[in-house]
Amino acid sequence: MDFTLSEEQALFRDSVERTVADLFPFARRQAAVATEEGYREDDWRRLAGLGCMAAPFPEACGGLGGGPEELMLIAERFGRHLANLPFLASVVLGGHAVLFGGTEAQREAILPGVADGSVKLALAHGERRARFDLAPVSTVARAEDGGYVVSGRKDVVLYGRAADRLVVSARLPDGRDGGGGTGLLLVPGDAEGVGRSSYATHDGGRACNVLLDDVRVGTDALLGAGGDALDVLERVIDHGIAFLCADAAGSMWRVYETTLEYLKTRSQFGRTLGSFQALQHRMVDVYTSCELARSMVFEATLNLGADAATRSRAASAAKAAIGEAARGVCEEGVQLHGGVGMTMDVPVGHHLKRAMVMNATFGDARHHLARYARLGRAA
Amino acid sequence: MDFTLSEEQALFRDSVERTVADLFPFARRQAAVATEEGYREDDWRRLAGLGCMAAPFPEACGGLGGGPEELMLIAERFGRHLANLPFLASVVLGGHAVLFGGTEAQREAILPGVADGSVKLALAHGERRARFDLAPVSTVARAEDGGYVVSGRKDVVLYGRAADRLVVSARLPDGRDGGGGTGLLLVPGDAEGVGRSSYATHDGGRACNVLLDDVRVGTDALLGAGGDALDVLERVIDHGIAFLCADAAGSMWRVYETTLEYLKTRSQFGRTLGSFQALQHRMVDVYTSCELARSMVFEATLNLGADAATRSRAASAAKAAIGEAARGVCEEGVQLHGGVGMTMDVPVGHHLKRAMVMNATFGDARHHLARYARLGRAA
Amino acid sequence: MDIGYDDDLERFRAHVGSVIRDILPDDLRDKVRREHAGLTPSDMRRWTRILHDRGGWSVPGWPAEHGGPGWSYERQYVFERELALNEAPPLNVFSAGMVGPALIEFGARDQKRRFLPGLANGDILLCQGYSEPNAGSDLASLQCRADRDGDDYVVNGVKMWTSDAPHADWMFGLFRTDSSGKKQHGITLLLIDMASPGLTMAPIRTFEGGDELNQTYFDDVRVPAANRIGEEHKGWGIGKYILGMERFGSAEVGRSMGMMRRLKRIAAAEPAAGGRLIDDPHFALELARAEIALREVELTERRMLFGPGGPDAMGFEASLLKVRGTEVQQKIMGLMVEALGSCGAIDAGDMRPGGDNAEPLGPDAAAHAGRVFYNLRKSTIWGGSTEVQKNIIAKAVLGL
Amino acid sequence: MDIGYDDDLERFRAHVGSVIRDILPDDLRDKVRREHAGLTPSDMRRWTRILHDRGGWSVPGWPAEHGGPGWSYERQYVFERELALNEAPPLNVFSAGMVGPALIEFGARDQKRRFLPGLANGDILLCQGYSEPNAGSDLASLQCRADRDGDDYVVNGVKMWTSDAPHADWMFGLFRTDSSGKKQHGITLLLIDMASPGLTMAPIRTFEGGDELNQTYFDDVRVPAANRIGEEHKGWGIGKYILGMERFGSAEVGRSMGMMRRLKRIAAAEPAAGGRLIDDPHFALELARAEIALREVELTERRMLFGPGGPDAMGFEASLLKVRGTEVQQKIMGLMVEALGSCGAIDAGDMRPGGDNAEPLGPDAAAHAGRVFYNLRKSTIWGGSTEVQKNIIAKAVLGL
Repeated sequence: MDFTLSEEQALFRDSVERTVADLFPFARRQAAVATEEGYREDDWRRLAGLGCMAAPFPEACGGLGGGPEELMLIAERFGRHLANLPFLASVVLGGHAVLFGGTEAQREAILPGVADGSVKLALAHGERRARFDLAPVSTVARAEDGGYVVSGRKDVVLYGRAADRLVVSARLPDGRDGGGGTGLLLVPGDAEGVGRSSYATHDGGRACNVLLDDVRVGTDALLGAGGDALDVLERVIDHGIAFLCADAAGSMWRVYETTLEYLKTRSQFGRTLGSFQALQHRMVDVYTSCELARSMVFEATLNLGADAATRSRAASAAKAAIGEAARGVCEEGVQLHGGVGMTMDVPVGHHLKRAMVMNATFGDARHHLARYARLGRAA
Repeated sequence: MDFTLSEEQALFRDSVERTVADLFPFARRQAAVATEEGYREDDWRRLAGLGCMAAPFPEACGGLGGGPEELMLIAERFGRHLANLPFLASVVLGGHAVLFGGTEAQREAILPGVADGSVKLALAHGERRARFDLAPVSTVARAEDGGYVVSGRKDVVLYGRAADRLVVSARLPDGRDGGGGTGLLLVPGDAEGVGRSSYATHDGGRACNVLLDDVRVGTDALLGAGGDALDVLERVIDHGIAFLCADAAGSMWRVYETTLEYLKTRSQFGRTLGSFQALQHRMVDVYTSCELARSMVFEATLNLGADAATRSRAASAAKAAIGEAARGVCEEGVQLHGGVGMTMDVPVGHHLKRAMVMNATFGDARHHLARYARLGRAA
Repeated sequence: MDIGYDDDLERFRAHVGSVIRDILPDDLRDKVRREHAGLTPSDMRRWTRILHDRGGWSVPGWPAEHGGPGWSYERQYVFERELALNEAPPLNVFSAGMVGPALIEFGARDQKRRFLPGLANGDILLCQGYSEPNAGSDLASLQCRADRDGDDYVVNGVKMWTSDAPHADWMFGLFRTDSSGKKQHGITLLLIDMASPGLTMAPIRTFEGGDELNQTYFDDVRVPAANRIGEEHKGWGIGKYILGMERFGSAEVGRSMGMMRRLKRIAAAEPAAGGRLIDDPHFALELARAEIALREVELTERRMLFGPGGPDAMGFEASLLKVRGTEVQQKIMGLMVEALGSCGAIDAGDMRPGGDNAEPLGPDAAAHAGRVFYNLRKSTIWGGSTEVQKNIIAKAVLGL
Repeated sequence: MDIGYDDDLERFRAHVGSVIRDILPDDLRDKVRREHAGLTPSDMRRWTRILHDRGGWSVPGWPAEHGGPGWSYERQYVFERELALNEAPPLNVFSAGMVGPALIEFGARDQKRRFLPGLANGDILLCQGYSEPNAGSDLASLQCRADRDGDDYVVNGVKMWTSDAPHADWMFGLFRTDSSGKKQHGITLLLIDMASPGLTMAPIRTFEGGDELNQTYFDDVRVPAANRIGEEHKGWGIGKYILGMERFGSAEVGRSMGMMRRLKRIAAAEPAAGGRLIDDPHFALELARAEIALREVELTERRMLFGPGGPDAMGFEASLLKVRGTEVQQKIMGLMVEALGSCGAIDAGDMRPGGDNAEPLGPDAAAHAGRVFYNLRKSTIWGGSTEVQKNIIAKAVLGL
């Protein structure tokens, strides 16, 4: 049992905090959200310079040899300051798909660019009809002319338009590995036949639908030695879940702090709001939720290296718990801010949006409670 | 839209209230609970004299021609004063099984005794393996010697040992009505082969397991013209649900009143508890639950005469809502009473027990939410 | 006893329902189906006019002499419910249910003549000038001053959270005319022409992107004393009366019932586990829970409106309808966002027809679910926050 | 970082776990499996003796000179968790975790010699004399008087909610020795021989049928001043210290983990819809929710105990562990009752072997579920009610 950051980690966290706080004061953040891609390339480069993108990758791939703990530290800072960047998309999802799914050659070819921020990836996996289930994939990769022809549609691909390369899940042709499992293919974002219609998510992030209309790629586009990539996807998305949980926890703590500050300063009926016992007890509940969420971030993060069942169960426990808690805390934050909480220029409402988007990404609380129960029965 | 009792109903309610309040002051109630059968035959006769047992039955059967509304008025008073009597078992369940399932001759033969209180019935239907589903019945009625031989086991039969006659559900022999549906049979409580092991329920009521070991009855024991009695059972038990809901609502209001009174008188930290805003807001929630419960009692009660789907949906809505609300209000009541709420001689804990037993009878909130959803999809 | 409509009321319901379906323009119905997203003040003027021309249906509670049909409370209730269930816009509550009745009760003859026809036919839109930057939950501490100067009041100060101020013709507002006594005293109710010199507005954007709210600034705005409703310094009582008039509104049960229908349509269309979302056992249970919670509020509202004494006898216990009704409505809107799965993350701005997003994701009716969900966070804050309502119930009903 | 046990701790866990399984009498384990129903004070004496004889395991935190193994906090934590997971009775927390450490810290040499051996081996059972009829949540307003008379105190008054008073040998209690100053001043901590003349007891029955609670009356009870712990009038600080010593206990995480295991066993055995209850989607979801809620408390407790500074650095934020831990425990017990279906209505009294009920209904392990569920309502009331804990957090942590 060790709940203390190493000295190196603490320094890293502090420098990320300073930089993110510097890049995302609320007004500047809002201006970035209003740009075409929803973030500033300059900001991205500054964080790359700090080693954020390199942090989780092995040194052989241009990384700094960190892992889940470093991702957690970054995510908490992002959530705290409502930072919007294609970090989850490129580093956590795309990067880890290559890291876990690629051959050594692919990892060494692709990851250095991801790690220095010069290349952005995105994971194009979800399809609307599958809702939150990972297994159903209707996008198809046909074998043709010594390569693959990919057709289908992917929905709500996070930062898909900003990506240089898409990691696309598709059903592989029969004959290879017997039944034609699901494979992951690297598709250049500007390949012929790729359509990407981008839109904003509620939290000011970006996503897009990806239409794949007979997109041709070589055999080397297939990540790894082939075989069903569902295990890789589960692992990658559990990393995404842990990242989102840490982001949400950072966001919750900020809502707690700013709401507490508001209650201490705002007066009604001749007293500060914070002197009303009913509000005090509710703030204690908010505080409690934040402490519990912090614990569940550890649960998700520190089990990412465990066996698949333990890892996924921990991720689902955290996603279910923090998903509900983040929404609850942010709703309380808005309510306790009163009318002020309803305004565009006050961050608390934007934290609520972030919580709602977090719940809509990789499965809501009900989905993860059910997954948790299912994995528990299997165990 | 008419939410006013008729003058006659209001008089009836007042006289029931007076009598129940007179018979069930808390200490006297506790003494009755400690008796062998858990109630006093004298009390039963006194309420019979008031017309409580006759209220819901047609005049042709010795009744007073009332119905669900009168049952509701009675139940609310019972819940308020924690009255324990075999009323639900005999009048609502047994009596209405005969009323809805019996032939005219059977009704006129049996119901006058129920209505004047001289005969007690009980419904022996539930079997443990079925949990809360009504349809599965493994008790069997074989045809033999111009009658039936009944074998099986019924669990948690309310006031089964106090009953003169049991209404037993059993699978009928093939050949009659084709597939041998579920029938209801009248079995004398002291018939040979009937075993009844009685025990207390948490709320001080009584129930028993009924063992039926080759119990012989005549063909006239079968209620009605034969045919599947599942519809009758659903209808009878929806009446039971409405009764339990009204009982629980009466209980909730009493908890609200006594807790409010306690908060107004008990001091801590030099102030009455009721002056603490956190407790005020919680008491408002308790009060709100009570008002909503009263509405849902109407929903269940006043839809008992509607078509089966509307009736059952209303009953399930009320059972789910009031089941959760009653438990919540009683738990709050105990908590707000502090240590005093934990003691045997203060009623609030006994109201909590009644709420828990209510939830364990005819299906808990989850069961009824699922039933409600199922009926809604069918509609 | 009867929780439903009797035959007469049922015939009335069928009649007004069929008329509503008849006169409701498609574009308005489509906006209602998008959970009211995009319903503009001019839409409300148009709808008020349509209802007005049908026989004064825009002001169902007003007596015939003022242009209304003079319906009973029961009929008003049924009519408003039918509007919601047929996915029509609601009545203009400021005109029909709040200021109109107050004018009829307290207004001078001349005031009635000047204002009532326009309120009834949609020519006059009102906005409400109650809240201020330092008078929110604690409304009586309002400070916006109206100083008497001859036949006028001279108004100075700021009003906050004024909905649709730029589209309104008149504001009804509470102003401080005397600061010497206790704070509920010395408040006066004025009607102010929004075109008055010295009156300016600045929009307050809400966090979901809405722009209906405003701050309204008064800089020596002259208001004829003839526009005062009731006595000077005695506006607090009338102001509260106006709020209390909203008998059929604050719980928003009708609107929530419409939402619930739409939510079920969406859940029946959304995919889940190879089937429909509505058949997913966990979602179905939440849906059932919300539906039952809504039914509880609906029936409790009926009980309180039509118990002994009728709507006029409703006391402070009615506050629970607002508390619980808004909670349930927020719950339903939350489920609508959740029903959309990962598409629930998408901001509505880009899902409008012609938006960047070529093919709308999720059922079209839910395109605005997210924004409406955020917007409705306000409903537990405004019109007397949940906290204020609980204080009221604790004091007035529970005696604490 | 690591949320789990390192290799050394894991070896320790395996070792103590296997010893516990070895030395745990079957009858005690069976009582624990009935959610502690029927565990008597003499069972606790016996269990304390067994643990004591194993090398002072009854007092795992005590140093060797006082008969304990002197384990580190980590090992104490693991050991207590293993007791619960192996369905053994818990430690005697009054002796091992509260009064013992206080004596070691503040006691006179003679007091240590007189009391510590008996506390360690079970010869001395303690009861707690804090609460009074008018000093519950507001403990500092206690009035039970101890007047100095030569070498004695003379005690008069009433203590309330004294658990297991008739079985206890000594009471540790707070008594008023001075009423002149603020109420936290003038309180003195005394150890009182329960056999003292003038000390009488009356049972308080709890509503589920339990009889562990008592009122304790003092009528000129003479207590030698030698039995005072710490200084006169300065008992409030030590009294609070003793409460605060319960570092590993108040959230009852271990006990709840044991309950959760039993609940899952029951749900796997109970029938539902032709299958098992644990496969019922709705029940499974509630179970998952409770399991995750418990895990949240478990990990938060670990974080707070073993963060920078270790257990001694825990501040008032630890109050949330008690608040949330007891809530979760009540939730689990509620699910256990619900798991039994209609058999959840049956009172335990009649389900004991040999009771009137020929064949117990529902899994035997849950026979006492209802009574334990009711009994555990106390856990959010006593030891600092949830409301008091929230007041503490609001003030000390949030600064409100």
